[in-house]
Amino acid sequence: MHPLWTTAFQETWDDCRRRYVDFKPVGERLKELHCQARQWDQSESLLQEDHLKTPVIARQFPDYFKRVILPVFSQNEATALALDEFAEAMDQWHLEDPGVETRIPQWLQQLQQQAMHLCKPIQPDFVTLIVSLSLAHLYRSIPAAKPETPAGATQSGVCPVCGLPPHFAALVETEGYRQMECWLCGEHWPFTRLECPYCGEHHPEKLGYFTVEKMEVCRIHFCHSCQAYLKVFDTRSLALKDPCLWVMHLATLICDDLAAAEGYHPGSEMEWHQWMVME
Amino acid sequence: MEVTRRQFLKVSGTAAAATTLYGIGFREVAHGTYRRFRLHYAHEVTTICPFCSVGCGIICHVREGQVVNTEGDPDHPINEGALCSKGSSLLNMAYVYDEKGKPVPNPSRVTQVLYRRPGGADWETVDWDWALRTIAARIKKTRDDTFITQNSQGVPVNRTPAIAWLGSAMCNNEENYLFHKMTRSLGLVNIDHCARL
Amino acid sequence: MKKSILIDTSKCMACRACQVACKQWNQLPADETTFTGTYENPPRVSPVTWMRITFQEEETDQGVKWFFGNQRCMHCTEAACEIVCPVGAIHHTDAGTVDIDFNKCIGCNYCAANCPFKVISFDRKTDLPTKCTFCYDRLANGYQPACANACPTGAITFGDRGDLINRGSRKVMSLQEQGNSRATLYGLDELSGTGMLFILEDVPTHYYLPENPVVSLQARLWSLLFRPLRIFVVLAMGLGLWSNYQKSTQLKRRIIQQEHRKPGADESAG
Amino acid sequence: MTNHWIDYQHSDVMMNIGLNTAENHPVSMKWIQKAKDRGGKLICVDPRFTRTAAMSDLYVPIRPGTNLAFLNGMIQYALENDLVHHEYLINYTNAAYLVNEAYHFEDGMFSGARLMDDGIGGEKVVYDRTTWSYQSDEAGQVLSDETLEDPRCVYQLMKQHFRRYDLQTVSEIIGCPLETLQACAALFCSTGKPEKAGNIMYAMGITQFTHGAENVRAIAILQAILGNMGRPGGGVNAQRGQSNVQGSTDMAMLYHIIPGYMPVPSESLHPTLEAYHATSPGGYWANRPKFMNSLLKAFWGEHATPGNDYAYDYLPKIDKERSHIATSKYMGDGEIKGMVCWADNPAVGGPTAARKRKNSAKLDWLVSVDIFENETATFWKEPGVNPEEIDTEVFLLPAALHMERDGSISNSGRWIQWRYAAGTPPGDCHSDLWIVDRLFRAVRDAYQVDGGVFPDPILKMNWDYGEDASSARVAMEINGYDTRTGELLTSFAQLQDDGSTAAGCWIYAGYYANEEEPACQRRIRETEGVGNHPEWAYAWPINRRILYNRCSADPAGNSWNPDLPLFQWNGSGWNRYDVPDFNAALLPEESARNAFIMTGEGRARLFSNGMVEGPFPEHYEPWESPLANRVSSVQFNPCSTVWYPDDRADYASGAFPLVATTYRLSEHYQTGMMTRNMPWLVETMPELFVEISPTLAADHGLVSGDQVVVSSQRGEFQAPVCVTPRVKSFQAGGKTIEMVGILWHWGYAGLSKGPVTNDVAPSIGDANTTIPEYKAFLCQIRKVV
Repeated sequence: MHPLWTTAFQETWDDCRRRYVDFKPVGERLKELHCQARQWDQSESLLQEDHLKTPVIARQFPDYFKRVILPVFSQNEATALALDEFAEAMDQWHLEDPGVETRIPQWLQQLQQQAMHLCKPIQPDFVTLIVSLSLAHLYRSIPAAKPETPAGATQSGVCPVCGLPPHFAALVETEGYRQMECWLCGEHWPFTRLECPYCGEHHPEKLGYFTVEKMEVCRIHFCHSCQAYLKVFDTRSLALKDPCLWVMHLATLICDDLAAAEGYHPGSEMEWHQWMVME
Repeated sequence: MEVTRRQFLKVSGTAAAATTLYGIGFREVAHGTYRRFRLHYAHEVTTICPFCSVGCGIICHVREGQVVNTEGDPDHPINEGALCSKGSSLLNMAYVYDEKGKPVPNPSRVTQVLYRRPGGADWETVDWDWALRTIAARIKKTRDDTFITQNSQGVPVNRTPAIAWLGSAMCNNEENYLFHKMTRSLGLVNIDHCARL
Repeated sequence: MKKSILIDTSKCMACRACQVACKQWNQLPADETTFTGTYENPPRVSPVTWMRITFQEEETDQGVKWFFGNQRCMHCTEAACEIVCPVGAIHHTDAGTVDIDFNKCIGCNYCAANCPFKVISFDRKTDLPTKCTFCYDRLANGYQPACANACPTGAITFGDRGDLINRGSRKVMSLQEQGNSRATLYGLDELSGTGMLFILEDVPTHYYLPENPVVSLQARLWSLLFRPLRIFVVLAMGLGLWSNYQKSTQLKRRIIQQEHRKPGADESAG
Repeated sequence: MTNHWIDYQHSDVMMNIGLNTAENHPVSMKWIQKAKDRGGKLICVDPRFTRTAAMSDLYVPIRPGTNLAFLNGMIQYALENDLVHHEYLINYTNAAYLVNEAYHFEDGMFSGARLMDDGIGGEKVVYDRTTWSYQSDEAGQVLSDETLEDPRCVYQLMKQHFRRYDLQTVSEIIGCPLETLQACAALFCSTGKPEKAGNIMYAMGITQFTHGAENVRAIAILQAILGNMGRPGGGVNAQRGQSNVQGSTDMAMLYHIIPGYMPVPSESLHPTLEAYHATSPGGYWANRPKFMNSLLKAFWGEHATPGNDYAYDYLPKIDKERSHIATSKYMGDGEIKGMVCWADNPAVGGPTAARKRKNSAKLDWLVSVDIFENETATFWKEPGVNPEEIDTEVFLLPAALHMERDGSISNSGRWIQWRYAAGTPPGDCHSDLWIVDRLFRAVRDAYQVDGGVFPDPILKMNWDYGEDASSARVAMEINGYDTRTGELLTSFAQLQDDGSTAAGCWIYAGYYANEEEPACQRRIRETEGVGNHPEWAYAWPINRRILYNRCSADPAGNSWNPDLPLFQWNGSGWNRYDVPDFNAALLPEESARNAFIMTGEGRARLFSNGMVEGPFPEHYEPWESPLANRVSSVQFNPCSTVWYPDDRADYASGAFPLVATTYRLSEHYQTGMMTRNMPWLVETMPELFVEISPTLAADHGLVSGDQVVVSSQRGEFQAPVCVTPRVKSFQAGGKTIEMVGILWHWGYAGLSKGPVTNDVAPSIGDANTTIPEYKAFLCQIRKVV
């Protein structure tokens, strides 16, 4: 396993624990980690696409984690033990158990030792998925971790709390306001509909979106002047109480893939498409 | 975009789906490779409602040169996404729904240049060039026949009282400005429109 | 969990966007209507009009009052149509809405006759009862009903019954504080709770709603009498009608059955 | 509108007079509801109980045609009970000015009345307005008495003039119970207090009378004495009916003006350019020469030189009144040979529409540009008309939908907003811009090839907008540019009269000031402020959202309403939320002296010589009225031109005892051309109907749904009747007067057909603007048995 994996991850984790208040370095750090992960050799992906068949319900991400990620790691019972521990820790997050904060780092330590013995190399993007999912979940479940949104930060193209460009947004209420959601800290902030959040382009002929047939809920908004795309979910007509955009993003990873095929790069630079099977 | 009922009935029934992901067509997608999916490109354009003069913002979704959906513009400070019944039925001016629920262009719209011969009982369709040339000839003939360059006191007046012009509150500012430039260049004085009607 | 629609008549300005949206979603053609003396059109609920806005003008001591009502199937818990249906074709779905199973229906029209709100209309062409389905096909796929989606002033809202009851009673309390003693939350306890909840500013009759709707006595008697004999009755009637079934309504029923009955087992368009 | 839609949220009391907001401007109810949520009150003044009345806090019934008596009653109530805003009155209005000794008023007529020939064989009063002026000392300084005691000061003259409009008399004229009138007066005049803001919204129910312009004058006076002008939540707000009627009026599609509200050159008043400049009024209008020369430069480019008076003679000079009623009369007399009609439907919308359709038959040719086949273009297909007898040549050109073309439109709040083209129009349809561009180029080519009479204005016209006309290039010409460098102007202050600048419409300067980021395409909502959204689109003039906004603060610079400060002097400058309507560099006391920059005096004119009927609003009955005028012996507005004298019904003959008024529905739009072709809207309102009261229905033995024939002196039509308690009879002038409500959306073309009801409307117009009197005339109904 690449030695860089352990030190980079450990620093990020300590960074985040020590300085909850100022998130920006954590975001940068994570992106760095993510880029480094991409340079590894990319052999056959661990995650077959039928893993995505089992549906995931909002607020039941831990359950998804156990049924999808767990089997992937369970070829080696040593990692299975670490992942069970993590899965159990995830469950407690929902019980808001005060002690959870200490238990997760222990899991990470164990995963790092176990990672050494994994027989198959992990796909780099899959690492990104694991890291961002676990951090995002951590930030969202511990309210103290996230400072309030600075006032007046309404029309910013990046998350007002952690400074990361968003990856997905939702159209909310019956009027259809566009509400960005930060993939890392789950912060919501409003953004006008006809403007590219990444480069500020607002001429209509430069903007557009495409949808995949039978999946019209997810629109891929692209901008010709910066070739970036943003995933927008039209959750207005769904009768869901408060849809978890993370889960919808997982369910529509095919769109990220198609956007990459159409030549657009994600504005949030979180590359998702490599680990999908591509014939 | 809201899918029509026809697409629903073809693929789904009434049993309650166990989980939400069914709702967004997840399963079938996972099977196939991505090449079989048909992408529908569209872009959003803002316009202002053509009915009353509150000036509500509307977002039109345009796919392949055709407006496929209109909705209130949530970012517009006056209507903040809301529309009245006329505003929300704007799409019906362009498309009406036949009984199978498929949008068809509104049949009562005039889409050809129509001409009625003096004493004729019905319209004939003509082409643009002929129509424009003939109307220009009519304007020129009427203007030249009735043009007054000076009035009795010798003041240059340069007008023709024989052509009336009704501009419009349904046209844009730039169009109304060109109407005005054209009427004054021809020397017309009988100018009015539905603000006074 | 039980779903409901809350209709706040104090916010309704009778622009009829809901009436148009209902027709657009259910692909119902326009009624041939003529002027009947009031702004109300079409004049009654019919096989092609499943819900409509009612206009009621009242001369009161503080001057003229104009009440805008909303007439549609109430999806009652104690549904007279369900009780009185001889073949049990009408049933409650898991979301709490009242649904008609066109397979079992023999077209006897007892439900239309006994509905206390007179909102089930019999379709001569297909010999089947038609009524508002609470957009059950949209609900099953996670969508809210078409009328709630279209209402510009937020007078029609959809959601879980509990939330709507709280919101409704809070609004009724505020109306009563403003001196309107007749404001009520209709549908809370009528027929032990109906799917449609109304915030009314005056007596229900001004909104074409009966004072206290109840399942009529003979309807109860009829179902008591015939329930034990049901198997026999069904068999007899079924046999007698079976030949008729083949002849005239075979094709029609299959189409309707495909639209209303087939479970959504696999994917559906988002 | 002096304010705008979002500003309604700050109003404490809103008077909705001559207007049906809930049905015709539904989304504006959102902002009225916000004001009501803050404790604001809505008064609805209307002959009928409409959906707006259902949502209002106080409903005041009023007999059609008596709005002026009601408004004068409000002014009288404010003056008698001293509810006026004194500091505002003395500093920002001409209440303290002393009026010319020769001015006097008795029995309905002002001083300087002269009976003159009205150019069509009749007579009307044309006032000599010299006596409507102020007393001034030899140095030309206007005399004034700040204590408002001097009997010749405007304030005392107003008290004397409006004394006859006490609420008891007014309640007998307008047929409304006295208590309701007193409640309305007390409620609205409570906005005279400095921190309160009152808002008056009106529409065609105020303007469509022979004294329509005086109605608006009375509203302006009431708002001025209560101190409601120029501040958030106040103002005189006309809710206009069509999406770009404000823009088409700014671009002067009217016979008497040219773009920017400058008068059209008249052969008698402005023979030469100097004479035109000499008649520029005072105040900011003194810059009119700059605006006029820039317009001529925009029209004729380099051919407009100081040498030839900037091609002033290329502009036609007007001889007499050529409004819509006049034009249809001249068409009947055979003077007019051809008509070009853009998206207009006078055959259904015009007054006495039947005569209009007959006159159309006298045309040689008619061009109509529309989305649907409208009644004006198919007057020869009307039932009961023999097409062979009509030898008018008709061209119907297919236009694109509003959303299929780009360009800017202005809403009531003077916001100029850009529309982007959505999709391509089907078949041969084109945008009106494309059509008028190609039409002009065809006429220019015809003159280039065959010459003709005086072709110079056409051949020398500055008209080059590319192969397919681009609205952006037209917009830049309207916006104005420096003729030497071609650089776009950002404000009309940069306009010069030496030909160095060109601007199509001076009030629009700055709306398209730069090509990539034009101001009218901006979409930035404000994060804090009073709801003016200064960076959303562009409001003419120079993005000022509330006009006369110097009056939102007292002369010392403190905002009248401390917790809603539009302008607040902070010792060295202004804390502001809007573009100032005054010179912000001056100290507050100096800029307070010129709060109304467009008038010569710099003050609001309570006493004004601008109107043809008189310096103060005086109530006259409509042209056809059931009652004699209660306040004076002058029955009907003496200054209005009577086009068709024998069209007038005489009430005494008893043939037409009922008062009729026309209005609209929320499900249909104007002449119904657009909405009568949509099946679901037709289903909600399938047929025309007329509304009458239960008492009138009882007299004629009518039940809702019966067919009746509604007839007037000019024509008749048949329709079902709707008997409703929302329409009531009026107890006025000792009589019981019944009313008939008439809709006018139907015609013989389109999916849902019906009779044209404007056949019964009179062809008589307002004295200042000749807008037809649709809202009050006499008619009769009879049951079809």
